[in-house]
Amino acid sequence: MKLHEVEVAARERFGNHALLRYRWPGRIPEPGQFVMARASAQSLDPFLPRPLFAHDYEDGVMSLLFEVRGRGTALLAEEDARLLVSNPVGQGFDTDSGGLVALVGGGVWVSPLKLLGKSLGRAGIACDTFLEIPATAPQGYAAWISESYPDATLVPTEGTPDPSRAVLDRLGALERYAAIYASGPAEMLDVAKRTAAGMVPAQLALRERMACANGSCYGCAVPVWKSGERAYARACVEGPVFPAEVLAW
Amino acid sequence: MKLHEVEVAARERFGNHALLRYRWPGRIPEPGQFVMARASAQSLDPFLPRPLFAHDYEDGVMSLLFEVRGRGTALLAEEDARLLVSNPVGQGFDTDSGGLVALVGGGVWVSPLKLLGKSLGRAGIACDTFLEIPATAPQGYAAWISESYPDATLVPTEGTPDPSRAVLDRLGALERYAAIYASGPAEMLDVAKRTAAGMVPAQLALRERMACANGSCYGCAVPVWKSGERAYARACVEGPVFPAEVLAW
Amino acid sequence: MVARPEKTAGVAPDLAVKLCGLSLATPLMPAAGTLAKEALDGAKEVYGAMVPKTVTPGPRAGNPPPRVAEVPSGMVNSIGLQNPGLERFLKDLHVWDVGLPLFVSVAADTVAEFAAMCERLASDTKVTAVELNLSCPNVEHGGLQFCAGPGTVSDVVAACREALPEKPLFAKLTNEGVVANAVAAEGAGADALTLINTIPALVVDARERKVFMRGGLSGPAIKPVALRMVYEVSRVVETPVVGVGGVSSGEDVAEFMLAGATAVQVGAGSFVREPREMLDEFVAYLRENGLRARELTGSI
Amino acid sequence: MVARPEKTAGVAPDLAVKLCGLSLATPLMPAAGTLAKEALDGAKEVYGAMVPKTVTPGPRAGNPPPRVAEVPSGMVNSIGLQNPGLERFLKDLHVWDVGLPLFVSVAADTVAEFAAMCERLASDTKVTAVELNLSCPNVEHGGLQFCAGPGTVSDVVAACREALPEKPLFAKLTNEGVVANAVAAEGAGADALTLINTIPALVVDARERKVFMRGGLSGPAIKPVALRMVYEVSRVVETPVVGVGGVSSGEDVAEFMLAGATAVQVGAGSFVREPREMLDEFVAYLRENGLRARELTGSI
Ligand SMILES: Cc1cc2nc3c(=O)[nH]c(=O)nc-3n(C[C@H](O)[C@H](O)[C@H](O)COP(=O)(O)OP(=O)(O)OC[C@H]3O[C@@H](n4cnc5c(N)ncnc54)[C@H](O)[C@@H]3O)c2cc1C
Ligand SMILES: Cc1cc2nc3c(=O)[nH]c(=O)nc-3n(C[C@H](O)[C@H](O)[C@H](O)COP(=O)(O)OP(=O)(O)OC[C@H]3O[C@@H](n4cnc5c(N)ncnc54)[C@H](O)[C@@H]3O)c2cc1C
Ligand SMILES: Cc1cc2nc3c(=O)[nH]c(=O)nc-3n(C[C@H](O)[C@H](O)[C@H](O)COP(=O)(O)O)c2cc1C
Ligand SMILES: Cc1cc2nc3c(=O)[nH]c(=O)nc-3n(C[C@H](O)[C@H](O)[C@H](O)COP(=O)(O)O)c2cc1C
Ligand code: FES
Ligand code: FES
Repeated sequence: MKLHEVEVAARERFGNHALLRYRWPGRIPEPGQFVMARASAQSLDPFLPRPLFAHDYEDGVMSLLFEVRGRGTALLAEEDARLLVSNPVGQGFDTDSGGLVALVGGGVWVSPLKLLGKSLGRAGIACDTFLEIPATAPQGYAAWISESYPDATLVPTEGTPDPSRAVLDRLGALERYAAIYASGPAEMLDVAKRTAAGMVPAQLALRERMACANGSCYGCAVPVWKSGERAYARACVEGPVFPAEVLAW
Repeated sequence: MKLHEVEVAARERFGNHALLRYRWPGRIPEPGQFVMARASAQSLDPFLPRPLFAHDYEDGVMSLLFEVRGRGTALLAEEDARLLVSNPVGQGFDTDSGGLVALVGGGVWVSPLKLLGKSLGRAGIACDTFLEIPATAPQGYAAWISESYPDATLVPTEGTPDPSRAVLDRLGALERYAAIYASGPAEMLDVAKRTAAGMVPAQLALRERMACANGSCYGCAVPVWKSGERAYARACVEGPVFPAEVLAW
Repeated sequence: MVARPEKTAGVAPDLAVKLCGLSLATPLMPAAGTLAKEALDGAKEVYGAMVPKTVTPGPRAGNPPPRVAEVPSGMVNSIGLQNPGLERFLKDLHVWDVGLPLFVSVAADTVAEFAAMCERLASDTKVTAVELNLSCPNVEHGGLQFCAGPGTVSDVVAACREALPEKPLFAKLTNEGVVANAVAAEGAGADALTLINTIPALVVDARERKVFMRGGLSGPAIKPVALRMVYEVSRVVETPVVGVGGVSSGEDVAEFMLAGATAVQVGAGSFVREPREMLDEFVAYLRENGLRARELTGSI
Repeated sequence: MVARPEKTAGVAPDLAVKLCGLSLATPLMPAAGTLAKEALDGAKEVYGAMVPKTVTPGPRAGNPPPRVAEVPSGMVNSIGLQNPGLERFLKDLHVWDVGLPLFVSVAADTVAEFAAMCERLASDTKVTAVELNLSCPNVEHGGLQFCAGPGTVSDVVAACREALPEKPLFAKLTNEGVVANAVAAEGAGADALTLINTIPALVVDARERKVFMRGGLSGPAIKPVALRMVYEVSRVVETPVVGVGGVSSGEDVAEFMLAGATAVQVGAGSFVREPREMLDEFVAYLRENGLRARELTGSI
């Protein structure tokens, strides 16, 4: 996989979230696509680059929004770290819905919804955005995240009977929407899939572990229905966004 | 091996030489001792720390003078790189000579002679310093190196019949010296050993490949004479400085 | 500077190598299972041959996720040979045709199935050569790998040799017992040996206190082991050796050839660096040393 | 917070493990050949047992340099068992006495020499147990390693067992054919198995175009392989397993124990990090998970 060294334009931290902007003269990302990123060309430890959604793109500046979890993301978030990224790749959201749509997100997984919202806006498609604010979110998180999503309805899960349903419940009558686009914790995606089933087309952004990110390794397997049979699709080339009904969970 | 993260006070480059100063509150180095150094605690790639001579020490500031060769030294020389170092270790020069001594060096291996010269000065031992300036040295090298060794006689090897002998030849009658301390290219050490044999005690600073630097791995083997027999000594604990006559080359 | 008429310094170094009578434009090829048809862009300019993912007689769904894990200087995979099966593969064979010799990697449950696949491939003109992936379980021998010992290696290679008399036949082995297995494969008629497959490994998830993955280790971590196998084997067999394991730079390619390899495959390394860059580095190495690629093989 | 009476969260976790009837204060010990008497400072506070470098019947000079090479996430060594020989070693044995059980690693050229060493060690009260380093060449079998197959493993372990009836006997094996060898060692009377020794490897110097070193690979690069061996073996034998290979953190220690190890040795990792830090990390891990060290063994 070809990685390009890019110039970091800004690096913001909020708790263990990092927002990284970089100059990107290359291919313009589609919403739901991702890049492979690493902090050093000199060291192959950590070995694999990390997959991260394209969060935003404007005038040649791309951004990534990610949580620092292990060593790879820690290195990416370090001040003064270099940045090497691939072209944006993968099948993103299909924005050809034809009506009002809902964007639902939670945690750091809200990342791709920014670009999606913009792209829908440009296409003149109206959308409602709902973002879960988990009970464990640090002080000030809601304010921080709504800087990136000024029009979003924030949905605190604190005190709700089933936090993984909180955002979906907030949508009200699902039939109002021509499509639901979800990118959140696994449980939320699960609820979205089940709730939308038969009512409204839903598209889910998945995060399988990846190695090659170009379809070569078959490492990012996602169980799907293919011609009525269960099979494994590759999240990096056939996803990471999948129509909910295709997913065989 | 315990490595301590230290604060880099200054970093200078001359061609592919680097001079690194850092605050060192720990054990004061003896001339000829070395430290193990690496640029990152996060990454174990490159795996091993790099052995480097203590070049200088003054008022809690240590310095290392090294050549960028492979990945480890390249990382150490990078601007803004962190620095982790061990205590100074090993058997350095025995300065108990009792008379005028000669310091001979060449290439980046001159490094430990700085601390040695200072230490001799403090002990009131007079010394002559001779540093080889190889034909391949970049423009300005002589000026740069004599900043660190203001009293040294610089010996250009350019045009000399046998460059590896140039410095030793310059010493004149070896009997004038109570001891010769050499730290230079392998060929120069070899010449020093042979030339001094039977005339004047010589001590040579060696650079065997190391892993543990505390005597554990037996990786830094140097052939020596022990009770009349050839055996392997460990350069990290029994050296890196050895009396020339002990070395079994 | 004195002219060095026999050397290639200055001009573009000669990258061509000969493998089993085939002329390969470069000694590089993808390792089986590490280059997909979606990623063939530019392959023609980098590789000397094309090696698709291992095919089995029928389609295989592969293992449930997780299938990949990162480890120090490498990765562990447990893909489970996901593939569409031989017939489908052959129907779509044109997608692999980028103008390079095509080495088809095959695996099967039994010796008879291996041989049947070879017979089928013998008659397909698009197929240049066959690589036997012997790191798959031998159903007739209690699930031990075909390359678990020289006996089974010999059986399967001999049967495939008979089924594929006219095309080069490669036997791909893993590190365990590699010398004995290599000798057996050669004795049974293999034209070349591909060394090595991934090394059995385990990844533990200490946080969740569970086995994260049993799979095969690949990447730079195994390079010293693979080099050793190539070195030892190439000293006892006559057949050429294709080296594979941890290649991630042009210098690595040179190391494998110096150790005894005629050609070199790139696997996990291609996920983290571009093979094109590795080839460029290899060219630079040849140029600096004034050598042709083929002069490296076994020259240490 | 709800009290967890059976767990150790909050208080210092219980690090003790039992190995062959011995109580070890911590499950950590140095891997043979990676801790010298010059570096014993603080060892008592970190390790549960002491393991000096392998001793042979007579003194050995070791191999000429270079003896160590760096490779991705690890190192290759070719030390050649430099040691002063058994008698000299025993004379200086007090230097190893830091108040920990002493496990003496031995190697020899023949079965009889192995047995003779064990007999000698049987009578020395400072010696707690003996570890047989079976990765050394068997002179009576054409220089193949003792652990090259279950036959020789069985022979040497049985002879040593007879010579050392009263002290724990450990058989240290390498990765090749490890399951069969482990079963053989157990059958012949080994009380515990130490897995694994370094993996055969080669380092090529491409610049100089020569073999830089044939030796053994160790360090984090081999961790997934060592974990797999510990896992597979501990599932088929009754005897405890001591895990070794690539440990460089407290989490690594936990991984080995989860995979089936009763105790864990640290080798190359101790050259690049402090074992004390690894123990601290291991303590933190136990605390976070509210576990005692001995509860980890084989619990996945
Ligand atoms: C298509 C895609 C898009 C993603 N986008 C984002 C994003 O925008 N923001 C964000 O915070 N995270 C995102 N992730 C998850 C992100 O890739 C992981 O959190 C990250 O790889 C963890 O690396 P680490 O070094 O922190 O952890 P480590 O534990 O050191 O990682 C070890 C290995 O496991 C993989 N891994 C670990 N956790 C995950 C995970 N949750 N998902 C996938 N791989 C994992 C790593 O990639 C690496 O190969 C995305 C994942 C995918 C597949
Ligand atoms: C006691 C001692 C003191 C030293 N002092 C100095 C000094 O003051 N200045 C200086 O420039 N160099 C010094 N060296 C040499 C220095 O350690 C090596 O140049 C350096 O380790 C090379 O690392 P690298 O990452 O550049 O090369 P790489 O090629 O990446 O190194 C790979 C491995 O080989 C080892 N290695 C490579 N070359 C050498 C070498 N020449 N000597 C020892 N090990 C080597 C490395 O330590 C590493 O383990 C000293 C060596 C020793 C043993
Ligand atoms: C994701 C992945 C899939 C693989 N699939 C196959 C395969 O289908 N057939 C095969 O013979 N080897 C397969 N291998 C092994 C490689 O071909 C190669 O032998 C091994 O990975 C060592 O080389 P490397 O370190 O360069 O990856 C696979 C390796 C990886 C990493
Ligand atoms: C420098 C060095 C010397 C070693 N010497 C011995 C030895 O004398 N006897 C032995 O049984 N193993 C020896 N080993 C192997 C280690 O004990 C251990 O089995 C192996 O290195 C894997 O562990 P590690 O990855 O933690 O180093 C040595 C390893 C190294 C790196
Ligand atoms: S990450 Fe390799 S196929 Fe998707
Ligand atoms: S470097 Fe390990 S003994 Fe000297």
